Amino acid sequence: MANDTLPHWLIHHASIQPKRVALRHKHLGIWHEQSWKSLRSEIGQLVDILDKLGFGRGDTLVLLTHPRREALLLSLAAQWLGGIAAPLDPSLEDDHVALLLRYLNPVFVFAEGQRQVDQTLANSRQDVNVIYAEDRGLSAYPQTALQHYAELLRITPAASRAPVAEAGQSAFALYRVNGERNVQVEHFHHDELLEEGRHLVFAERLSQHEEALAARVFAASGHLRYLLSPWLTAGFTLNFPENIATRDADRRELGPTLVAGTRETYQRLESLVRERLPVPNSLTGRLVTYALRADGDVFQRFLGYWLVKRPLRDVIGFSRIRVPLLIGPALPVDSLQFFKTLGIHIRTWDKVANWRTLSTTTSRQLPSVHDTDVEADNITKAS
Amino acid sequence: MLSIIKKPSALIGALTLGLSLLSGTVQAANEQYFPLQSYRVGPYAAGGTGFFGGFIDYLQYVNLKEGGVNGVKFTWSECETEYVVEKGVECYERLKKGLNGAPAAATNPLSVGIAYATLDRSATDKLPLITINHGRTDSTDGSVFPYVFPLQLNPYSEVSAIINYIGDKSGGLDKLKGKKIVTLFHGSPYGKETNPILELLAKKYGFQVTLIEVPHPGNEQQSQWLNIRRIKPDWVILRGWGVMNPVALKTAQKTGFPADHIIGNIWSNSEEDAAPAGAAAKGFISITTHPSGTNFPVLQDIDKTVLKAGKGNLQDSKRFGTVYYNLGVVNGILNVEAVRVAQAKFGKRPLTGEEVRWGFENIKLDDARLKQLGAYGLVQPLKLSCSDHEGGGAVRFQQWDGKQWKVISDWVQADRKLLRPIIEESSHKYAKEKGITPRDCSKES
Amino acid sequence: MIYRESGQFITSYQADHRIFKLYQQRWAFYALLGFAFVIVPFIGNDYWFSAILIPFLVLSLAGLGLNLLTGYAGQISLGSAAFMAVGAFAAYNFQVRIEGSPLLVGFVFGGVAAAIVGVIFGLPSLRIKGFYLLVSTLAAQFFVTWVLTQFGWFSNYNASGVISAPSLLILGHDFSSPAGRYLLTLGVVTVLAFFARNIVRSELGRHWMAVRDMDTAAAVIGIPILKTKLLAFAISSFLLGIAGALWAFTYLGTVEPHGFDLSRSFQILFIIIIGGMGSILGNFLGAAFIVLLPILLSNLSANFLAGVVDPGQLENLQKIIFGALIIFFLIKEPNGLARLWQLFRERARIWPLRF
Amino acid sequence: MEFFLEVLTGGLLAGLMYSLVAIGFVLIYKASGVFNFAQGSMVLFSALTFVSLLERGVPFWVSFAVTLLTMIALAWAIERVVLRPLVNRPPITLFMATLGLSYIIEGVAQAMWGAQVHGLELGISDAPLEIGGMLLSQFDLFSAATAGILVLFLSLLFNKTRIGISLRAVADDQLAALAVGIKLQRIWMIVWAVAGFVGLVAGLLWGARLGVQFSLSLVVLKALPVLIIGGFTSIGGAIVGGLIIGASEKLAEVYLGPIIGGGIENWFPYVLALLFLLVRPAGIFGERAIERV
Amino acid sequence: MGATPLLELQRISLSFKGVKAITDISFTVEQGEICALIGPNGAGKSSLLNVINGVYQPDQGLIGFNGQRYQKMQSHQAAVQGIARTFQNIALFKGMSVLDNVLTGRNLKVKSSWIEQAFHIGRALADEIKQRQKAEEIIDFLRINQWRNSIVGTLPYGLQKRVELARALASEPRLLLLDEPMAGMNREEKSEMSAFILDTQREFGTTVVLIEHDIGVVMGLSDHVVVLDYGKKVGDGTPDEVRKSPEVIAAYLGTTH
Repeated sequence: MANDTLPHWLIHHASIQPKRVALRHKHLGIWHEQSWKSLRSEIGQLVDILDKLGFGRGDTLVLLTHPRREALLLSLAAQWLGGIAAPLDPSLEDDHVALLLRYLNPVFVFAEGQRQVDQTLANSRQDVNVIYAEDRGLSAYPQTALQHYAELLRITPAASRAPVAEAGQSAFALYRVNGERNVQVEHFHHDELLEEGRHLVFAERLSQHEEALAARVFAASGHLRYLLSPWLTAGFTLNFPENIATRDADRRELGPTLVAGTRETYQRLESLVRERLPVPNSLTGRLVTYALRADGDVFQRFLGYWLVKRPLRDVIGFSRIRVPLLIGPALPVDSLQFFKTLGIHIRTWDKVANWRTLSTTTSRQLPSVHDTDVEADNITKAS
Repeated sequence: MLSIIKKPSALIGALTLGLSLLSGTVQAANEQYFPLQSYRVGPYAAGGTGFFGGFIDYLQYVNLKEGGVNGVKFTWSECETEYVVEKGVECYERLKKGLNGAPAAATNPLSVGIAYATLDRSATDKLPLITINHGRTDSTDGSVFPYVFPLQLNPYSEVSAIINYIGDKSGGLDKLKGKKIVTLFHGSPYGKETNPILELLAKKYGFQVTLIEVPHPGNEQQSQWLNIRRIKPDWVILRGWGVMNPVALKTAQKTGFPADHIIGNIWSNSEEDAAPAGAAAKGFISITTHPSGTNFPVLQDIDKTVLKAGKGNLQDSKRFGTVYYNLGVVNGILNVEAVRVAQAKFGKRPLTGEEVRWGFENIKLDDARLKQLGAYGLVQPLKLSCSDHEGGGAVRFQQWDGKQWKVISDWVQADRKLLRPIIEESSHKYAKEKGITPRDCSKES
Repeated sequence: MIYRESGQFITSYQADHRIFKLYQQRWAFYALLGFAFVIVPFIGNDYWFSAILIPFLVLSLAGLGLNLLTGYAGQISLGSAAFMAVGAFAAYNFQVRIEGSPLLVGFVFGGVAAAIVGVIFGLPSLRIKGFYLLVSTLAAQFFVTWVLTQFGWFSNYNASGVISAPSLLILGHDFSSPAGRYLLTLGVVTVLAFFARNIVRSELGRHWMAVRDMDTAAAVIGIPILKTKLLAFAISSFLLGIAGALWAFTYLGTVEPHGFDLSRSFQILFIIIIGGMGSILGNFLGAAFIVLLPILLSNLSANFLAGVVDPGQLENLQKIIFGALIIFFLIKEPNGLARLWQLFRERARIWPLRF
Repeated sequence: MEFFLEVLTGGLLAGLMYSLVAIGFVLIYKASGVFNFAQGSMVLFSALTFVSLLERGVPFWVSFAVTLLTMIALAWAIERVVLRPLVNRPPITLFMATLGLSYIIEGVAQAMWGAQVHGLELGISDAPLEIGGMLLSQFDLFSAATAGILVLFLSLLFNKTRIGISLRAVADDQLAALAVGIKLQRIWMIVWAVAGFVGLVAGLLWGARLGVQFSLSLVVLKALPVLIIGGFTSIGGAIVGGLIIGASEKLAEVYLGPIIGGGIENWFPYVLALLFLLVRPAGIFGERAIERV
Repeated sequence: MGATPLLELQRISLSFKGVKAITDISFTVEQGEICALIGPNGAGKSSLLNVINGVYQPDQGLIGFNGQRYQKMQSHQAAVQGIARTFQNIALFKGMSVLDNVLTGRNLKVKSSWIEQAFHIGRALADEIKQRQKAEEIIDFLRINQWRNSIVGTLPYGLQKRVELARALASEPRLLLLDEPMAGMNREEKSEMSAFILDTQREFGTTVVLIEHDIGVVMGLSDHVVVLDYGKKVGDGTPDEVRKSPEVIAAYLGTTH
């Protein structure tokens, strides 16, 4: 259908469930919530802002940022105007970022903080428009090119117009630098993404009551790539923890039902738990090993669940988990087994298209669209 | 709404402190129970061990000799209070319901603090509170205090008897005019109780009285006795308690005041009050409602049937016949007599507190009855009634000869006619404050 | 460990300010209150009310008062019994002298009077610190008991200087039955505990803790040391005053100044040492310990060792056990039972992990 | 006027009796910074042990020696069981520990020797002496003399002997003393033993005055104001403090008492100590701790 | 020199019972400037800081702050005027959590009275939320959100230094006095703390006077350096001027003069 685009789905949810919480992020000690309705009105303002800056159909908005709320909204605003969002991973080495920026020579850039702004100004044209989120240390910068996200919102009146995007258009362009230092690009069209999202929603029966938490190790691209479409199709709540250091505590507070993470996320969690479990030969240690044994009788299972498994799931924040997704390379078998004993059945992202993982750690040669290669195959086997 | 709470259903009420349920099986015993809020430790242990020793020995004696009263044996259990008010209240609440089915007859705390705290409860629980020789003076008026019995002597009679004694020692009450008397009292409600009466008697007989307070615990009295040296009184009335008494006698000797002109009140009259002062106590006079020593038939009988049989409660047998021990025996005699009188009216079975109360109010101990009990000379003739819960009001005087007390006077009666209006005025003020309607004693008896 | 925490998150600072952040804790607390206010009056008997529950509640309130002063504001005091005495006598005089005055107003009046006396004896705390402050509160202890026995006016010229409780009538309901007295005490203590908890978590509570931890630093950042210390004495004495009034009216019925002597002050100090300095829950644990242990021991002896050991020796044994426990607590867990409970809760929260 | 003199000297002599107890406090506070509230029960325990032995026919000096040994054993036990685990805890905790300790000692004393009142005769007749129209009690003079001898003995011990020097070193700075190699535990044990001895002497004198019984331990309340005025750390201060408190207490009771109602001996010393504190917040001889920011 | 200086010390001298700690020191600190006090140990740096915020009262000399003259500055007065400080050996409230410590730093900003807070009436709740909001911003600014609820006594040394800075910043001071903020820190912690101090000056425009021994840090961080030696001022100017001046070198290389 014509308007099978991300912005249209946003409008769809804003109309049928305006009051439900769309986004929640922890900041300054408490969880700030934003409903679909207010999300729609904020994006409406961003659309106006981009429009005033001259952003039009086919233009590209480069996003140099960690996963954050503002990046998500600006991407949707760009797509609203028929443009393309191009998230770059800020944790790449500086020269890669510089190379990509010079290659793209972008007119419109969203830079997260002072460091990203420096990288942008050093490698962009004179009349680049830069929007930044954290104003820390930027007060002394020349104010001409830079626009503060919050400041812009404050001075822009509410506005709303129909989205211009079409289903077949490219929503995201992911630029990468390969081994031989030349840049590849890969486009994702609205309908493809939504199709993939619908597939997941159908496969995992996701409802609007899910609480999704994306692991921080993801680059912004990973977030947008994997969670944006299911979020917009199912209409559940997307949560962002406060920062890297507090993610375990935040996860426990939130108790997500949907988690998308890479092999590293789950292995880090497993090692954290194993390291802190009681020493095996101690009294509590024997109780825990007894409880975690897989082959016990009914009584052992009952005791194991109530005394160890259930509290352990609560401590790592997985009490309410229903859809633990793994993206990218498979988990080793003993890790899978470890989580299985806790009743957490990790499932790999069931791929529609055989796109390789686009997380930071595995930059491989990028094939043209639709063909497969060895590495992709083992994903199918493992699931 | 709250009235229904007053009577929580008995079935649920049985859920008392788990431990107390374990106190033995419940059989319908034919026994009369005495709860004992005793204190054998702490600053006043001497008084406690003596009194409760005597009281228990007498109950034991009645059980062994006559098998109780008309077949109803006596049982008792002790609960340590260490002379502390909260512990006394806790013991009262725990023991008031009786022991293994035997109903409680009366409580004998022998402590001013505990008596005050359990006064109101005794009325609501209908359990007589016996404060022999102490307690609230206005509780003598039975119409306002039906359940309180300051047996034999209340504080006002005590002072008036002492004044009468001083009067006849100096050749007649009229000779008191111009004499100087000092009262050294313990800094507590017990100590202060008699001050108004002394001032009244001073106005009546024209002698000059000075009230000197000794702050608790009274282990340093130099300044008080220097004051006394300045006033140079003829007599000093010592209204003391505990460590204050020996220290008073020692300091008196230090400041050159003759011990034989110091008169101790009913709670400064035991061996433990005089002995620690050693030589300084020689000649010290004190009042008593019961002479010490053992040459009374009832005591010799107790010695034979109880002590020789090894059933005596005293740890230190030398204390047999001391002032506190004999007070315990006298208290036993009066409690048992009350039970006997009540049984005559209500039947020969374990009695409730209410019935024993009637018994106490109708005690009539004349010389003949005292001879029967073998307590002639040990207990003064007593006649209680609805309006008079004191009954006696007479005391004898004894002198410490360095080793023991020697009785040096016959019964000296207090001026009860003078004291009655004061007592009634105070008891009616209490009644108004608490909203109690006094009983009409004329109809009773 | 027992209940699940995840899924309950704070979305506003107001929510973060509540006592119990998890609904399970809130429900447990409401259940406890419900049990105490509704069920206990029906299942308890006289012995439980007047010998265990009422003294426990009154001593908890007294402990709470002293804890605000010593546990939170760091000013040591051995005069708590004197402030209780002032509260009791002031409440009594208010009842007797002003006909038909409501009982609760009498309690508040007692509290205010104690607060004023508390501030007077708190003034020296501005110049002297630490042990020397003991003297000022000890002076209060001896001076107040002396004044109350010396001048008859305070006890309405009662011959023996004793005050007896007026009839416990509130809005027509008679609270004089044991269950009624228990309910009255419980109501007053719950309200004041809530009031104290609010203060301790508010700005004033932080000022107290700042003065306790390092008063020179507190002065430098602008905390008014004078006002903070005097408020500590005032509010602490207010609570102690009301505790004194409850002690006289709902517990004993008649009380003499000698009943609020130095050993009472020591008893309240022990309550907050064993219960836990600087905690609200600690006072209730400490009071329960101080009230229940002696009764437990004497009941134990009455039932099992009746013949073997005479009550006197048992009393000594109890004194020794008491002293030993105090030293044990000071060595093992200086922050008392409340800290033990908190440690248990912290460890249970991350069970089965170790840290 | 001569009566005033008599009250004054009586007060001074009584003050010396208070100093006897206060010295026990000062010793322990100087060496270990512990405000030992159990000194009162140590006085009771030593007197009770002595008099119980005496009554069981043990000769005077033998029972004195045996009691001294028990006090040393008690000191060893206190140091081992209570002080060692509580080392470098805040003074408030140590103060509360001694509260617990006083309960234990009183409990043990009564459990062992019973709670009866014992008369104690030291062979000093208490008949008053007529000196210049004033009545002075022989007993008080004797106890004043003992106090004097005791102070002499202690100052000798402190200043001349080797133990004394290490005692003073520990008093100044425990860490420095440790660094120099002074065995801290041993010093504490000695100090508590000496305090036990002082407690015994005070116990005998006080016991003779008011009979050996439970309320002997309340004498500690008399010693507290003496310490406040004299400062916690000087024996001389304890003596001077005792004299001031004793004299002022008696004069106040005799002259001020009748005016405002008598029985003021309980609180008057504390109010006096309070006034002193407001002027010198660390007592006459005590040094004021300088607050390092 | 622009408008009147924020802080002006005129001929300050201070002595403890005859021992001269500071003799006749005068210098000015401009609004929004980072001024470093350097000099060998015992040069009187800490004492001068204590004079500025009223912990010690100078024997003579005047303290000019924000246009007003003070003969004897009291510490409470200094706090109200907007002078906050950290201490050489950390003066945090060990028994309280990090959040409580920072909230206590804001005590001069609290409007509602203790009665309102006790009964949750009137301005109490709005006030509490506003203070909490401000405190959280400072906690976020200094990146200590992870330790928000832990008790200060349990935190490592470097972190406690940061919490103390947070508490000082919480009172939104005009002048911030830092007594060796980077003592005992490793290289990485020092650069982090310097970044925080620079951010403080830039974000909040706070004037900073700090005592620091690490000359590298001082030169990189401060706009104005004052050198003290034996209680006397021996150097006053920009970092470069001071580096070259002979008296400073003499003081540092220890040549007697």
